[in-house]
Amino acid sequence: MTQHTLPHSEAFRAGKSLGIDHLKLGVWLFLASEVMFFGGLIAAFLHYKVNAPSSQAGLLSVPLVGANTFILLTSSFTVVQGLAAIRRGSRDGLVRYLSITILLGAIFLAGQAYEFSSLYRDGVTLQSSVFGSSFFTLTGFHGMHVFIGILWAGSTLLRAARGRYSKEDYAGVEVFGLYWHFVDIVWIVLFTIIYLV
Amino acid sequence: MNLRRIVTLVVLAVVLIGLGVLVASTVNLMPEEASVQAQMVDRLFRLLMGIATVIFVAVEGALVYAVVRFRRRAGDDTDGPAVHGSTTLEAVWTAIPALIVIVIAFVSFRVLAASAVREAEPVVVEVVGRQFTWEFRYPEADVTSTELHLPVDRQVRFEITSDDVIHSLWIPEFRIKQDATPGRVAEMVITPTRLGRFPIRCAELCGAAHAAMTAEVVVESGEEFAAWLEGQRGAGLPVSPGDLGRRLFSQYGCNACHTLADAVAAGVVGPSLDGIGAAAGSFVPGLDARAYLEQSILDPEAFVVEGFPSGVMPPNFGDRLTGEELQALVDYLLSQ
Amino acid sequence: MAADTRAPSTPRRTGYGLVYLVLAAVTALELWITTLGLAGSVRTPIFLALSFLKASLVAAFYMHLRSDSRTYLFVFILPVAMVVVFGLVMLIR
Amino acid sequence: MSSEPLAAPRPNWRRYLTWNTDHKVIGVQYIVTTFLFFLLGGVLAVLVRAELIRPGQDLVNGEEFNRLFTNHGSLMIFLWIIPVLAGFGNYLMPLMIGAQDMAFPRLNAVSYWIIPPAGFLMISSFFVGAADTGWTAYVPLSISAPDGQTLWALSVALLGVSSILGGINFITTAITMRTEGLTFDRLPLFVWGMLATSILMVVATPVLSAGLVLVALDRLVGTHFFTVAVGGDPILWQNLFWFYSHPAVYIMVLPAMGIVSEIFPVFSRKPIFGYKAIAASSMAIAVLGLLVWAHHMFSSGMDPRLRIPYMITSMIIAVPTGVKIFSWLGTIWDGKIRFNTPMLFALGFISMFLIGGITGIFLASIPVDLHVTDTYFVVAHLHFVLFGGSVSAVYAGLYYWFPKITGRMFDERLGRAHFWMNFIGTNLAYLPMFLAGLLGMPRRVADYAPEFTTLNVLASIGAFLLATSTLPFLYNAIVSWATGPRAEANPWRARTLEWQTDSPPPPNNFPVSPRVTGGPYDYGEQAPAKPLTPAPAAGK
Repeated sequence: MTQHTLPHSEAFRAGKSLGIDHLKLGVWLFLASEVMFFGGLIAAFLHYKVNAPSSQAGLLSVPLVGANTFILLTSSFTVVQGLAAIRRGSRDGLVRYLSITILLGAIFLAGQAYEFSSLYRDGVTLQSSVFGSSFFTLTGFHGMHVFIGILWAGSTLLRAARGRYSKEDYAGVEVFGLYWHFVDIVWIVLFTIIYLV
Repeated sequence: MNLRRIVTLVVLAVVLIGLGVLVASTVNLMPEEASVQAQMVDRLFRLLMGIATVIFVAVEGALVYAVVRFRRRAGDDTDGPAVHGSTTLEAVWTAIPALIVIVIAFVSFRVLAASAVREAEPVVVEVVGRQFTWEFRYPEADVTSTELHLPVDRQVRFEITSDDVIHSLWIPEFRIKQDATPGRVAEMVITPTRLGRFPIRCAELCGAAHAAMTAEVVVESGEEFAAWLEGQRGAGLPVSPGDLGRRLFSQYGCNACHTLADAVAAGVVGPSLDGIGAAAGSFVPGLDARAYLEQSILDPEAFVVEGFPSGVMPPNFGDRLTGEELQALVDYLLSQ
Repeated sequence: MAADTRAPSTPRRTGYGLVYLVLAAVTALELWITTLGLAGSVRTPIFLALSFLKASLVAAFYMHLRSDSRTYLFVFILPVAMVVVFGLVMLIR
Repeated sequence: MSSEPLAAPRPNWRRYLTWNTDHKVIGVQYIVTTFLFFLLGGVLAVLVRAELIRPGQDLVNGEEFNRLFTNHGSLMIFLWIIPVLAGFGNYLMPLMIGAQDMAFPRLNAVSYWIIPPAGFLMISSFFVGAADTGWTAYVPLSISAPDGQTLWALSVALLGVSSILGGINFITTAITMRTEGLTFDRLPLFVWGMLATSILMVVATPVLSAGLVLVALDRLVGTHFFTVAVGGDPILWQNLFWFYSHPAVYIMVLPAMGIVSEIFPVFSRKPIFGYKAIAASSMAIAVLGLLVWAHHMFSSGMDPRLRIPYMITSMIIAVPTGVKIFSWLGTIWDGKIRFNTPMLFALGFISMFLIGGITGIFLASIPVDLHVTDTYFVVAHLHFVLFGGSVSAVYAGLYYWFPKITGRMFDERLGRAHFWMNFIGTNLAYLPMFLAGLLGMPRRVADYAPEFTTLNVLASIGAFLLATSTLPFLYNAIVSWATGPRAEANPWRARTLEWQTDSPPPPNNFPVSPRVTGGPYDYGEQAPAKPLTPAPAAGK
């Protein structure tokens, strides 16, 4: 292998030629590992749903959670609207949509908290049955991810308010969006396997 | 390739395969063959040994040959030939192993199917694994024993489960192994072919006394087996309380962990119980021998003897022993 | 790794809006089906298909997998496929 | 390399003890830290073999014995082999692809700094009743185990996070940071190995994390995932565990295969034989490796119908593995072999890994597996793969890149002594175990039937020899690092990029970004190649 004189700025050309931004690829790989983590919890939940069915599953309230699902879907929409806004160069648009996203995320968590507490009142707890254990663990970890998403959205919001991001530089917003949409997709799956099927 | 090279290869191949056949037919690394299934497994094992020998000798041989033949000669600082590969060769050494493993998989499948064939009216034995003892139940005869008795040349169906953690029933001479998993009943069939006594070992780590969780299988003639079952049923009404206590002592697996000469027990996991009757009263002030023994059986953590691990003896004897059994056991120990 | 040089495109907002409407409609449809009291054997495949549709829409449009480099798609598909395999195996006791 | 504070040649050795984002510093931090855990795990192994040199429980009791081998296995797997190979990846990948650093330098430092506390956590569990349920931690035994089991789960989960972050970093680096001209068909095979391993780290590790969460919740919160009485299922844990822990074997072997693939061409002065096949087989092993996990559960009572597909996939993995071994033979074949220490260990790798590979076929064949699983046959098999295989390759790599990392040459005589002690010790320690297992000795027992005494004495002697064999290595590494003769940039006349810069490399790796114009293994006089003897495949 021979060497030729190239300035360091040229160093990463081969990678760039794939049109791949390394921050974005890193986040996608992180999401891949998240898929597997939830995959493990989901497999455990399904294993017990099929092999150790519990009457407690009947206590779930589909309408309430259905409403919550709408909220989360909407929050994904506001996130892409925010991204579109900053791509147009409108930082105010980004700030506005991010605030709505945070609000929607908070409402979703409130709804989940209400669901959990009412289930506990009906005697469905982490310790009440295999169903209780796997249900609260699975949905709880998703809720935790929504919470982290809210924090991430908040920090993105602050940076935007401080004048970060622009028409050309919106990678930070985009990768936050990837995470948020992933959490949304996980919920789409959980909603189906826990409440609908 | 020139003729000389082809001949060399053919000769090499013949020698190797011959060697493989030789090893497969002569070398025996397995214990005694005591069941129909063992014969099947060993045939498969010998086949694998033959193939393994060929591969092993071929590769290690080529390695040693290359190391000797192609070592750098002193003062030679040139490079070797710029060979980057050979599609033919790579195809060959991808295809041949693929072929071999497909054959092995197929044969293994056949053996697996054959060794699991169910025969009419087998002897049914329910096996329960417990820390750290095996319990064998004969539902038809309503007999329970810690020693496994089987009639020769008749299929046995084991229904294996566990009371606490995962154990694994392994009888090397039968070439079978099946985990005893709590909450599941696993079935396994075996047909003993040889009279005699063979060891039973627990093969899944099950706690501090895992190594001590052994038992014996006695393969005997149909008549002897029937007689034994009869005798066991009779044993329900013991002659003297001593006999009852002695049988309880091994039935509940005390013998797995404790030494007690009278019960021919030599466990080393827990303290020796020789002479316990005399000593028991002196351990805890204000507690007489009987109370001390009862409490030690019902609540093993109450007094853990110096130098022995705690948390080893199962805490559930209170539920498993009936009141009479507990009394009999304590009486028996006091008499020691 | 697919060496794919297509640069990320900028989908129009209406694209996002349309996807949102579909997602909302499908969810409404799902909730409506729950009220029909269909047999599980009928319900389950319908729900699985619908949720797969929703998830794919979000991934393809909101996460730009449709227009972005295939490398990202590969990175996302492999684990999803593995989860499906693992999940199916775990259904069997 | 064990204790660089004593031995670092340059005054600025302190940077190895501080937060530092230079991939070369982090690589050394990984290697040195994990080597200390390796020594600790070795001490535990010596104690285990000392107890087993005689039947009867005379040195430790059953419970203490369980703690010893549980932590031996956990240290060796989670705190030695997996992270030390990540250390090699950290040090070498950016150099090999002509980059200045990893894609995420700070994340890289984070992945390292998770390891010391995680290791401390695992060791400290000895003071609260150490984990004693084997590295497999089967439930329900591990639910009722002492508190140390919780610390163990926490430690393993942390190491999993470190591993996942590392994998993300490696993949991103290999894809986006390659210098100009370094196309995928010119990527050094070690980088291919790290790439395949990283895929497994990212895809398989989180499933174990999920399983550990369930165990921890059962132990701490009182959930019922594994409470049999209310429907909990122990087999669920086995699936979650092995979905990670079988790929983990490939996580521990693929980079090792990469290391020897770097060494054979250099010391045979020949191009690697079948570059594409070796690179492709790494990927094939990675993907297949995700589909074989349940072959560890043939005797578990899982649905019998399921066992067949797992037997088949497990068998098929032998094919890409064989391709690698034959390609290495093809590489040294007709070469001009130099027997420096790295080459000795690489050759030892082939000869011993082969035994591990062949016995793997026995274990994949269900009827035979039902006899040998959970016996010393398995113990022997996995040690031939992970010690005769991976650890030999790690030693080969440590010697091969020692001049690059330290800027000094090691002592060849000591290196050879180390190799022969290690080679003889490995075979003496593990070959008898195959026989013990076949004849009826279960694994993980503190006591055994007298008929196994001779085999166990041999194994113990081998183990003690292995323990002693680390002394010449330690002496060699420390003294050579401090006072060894200065190494030139490229002492082995190798062609990969890491050798095209100073030893040790400057902070930015290369004075100017290299532009790659050729393959990494273009050795050999360019004269028309002689026809190649297909003897490596001849036997079959």
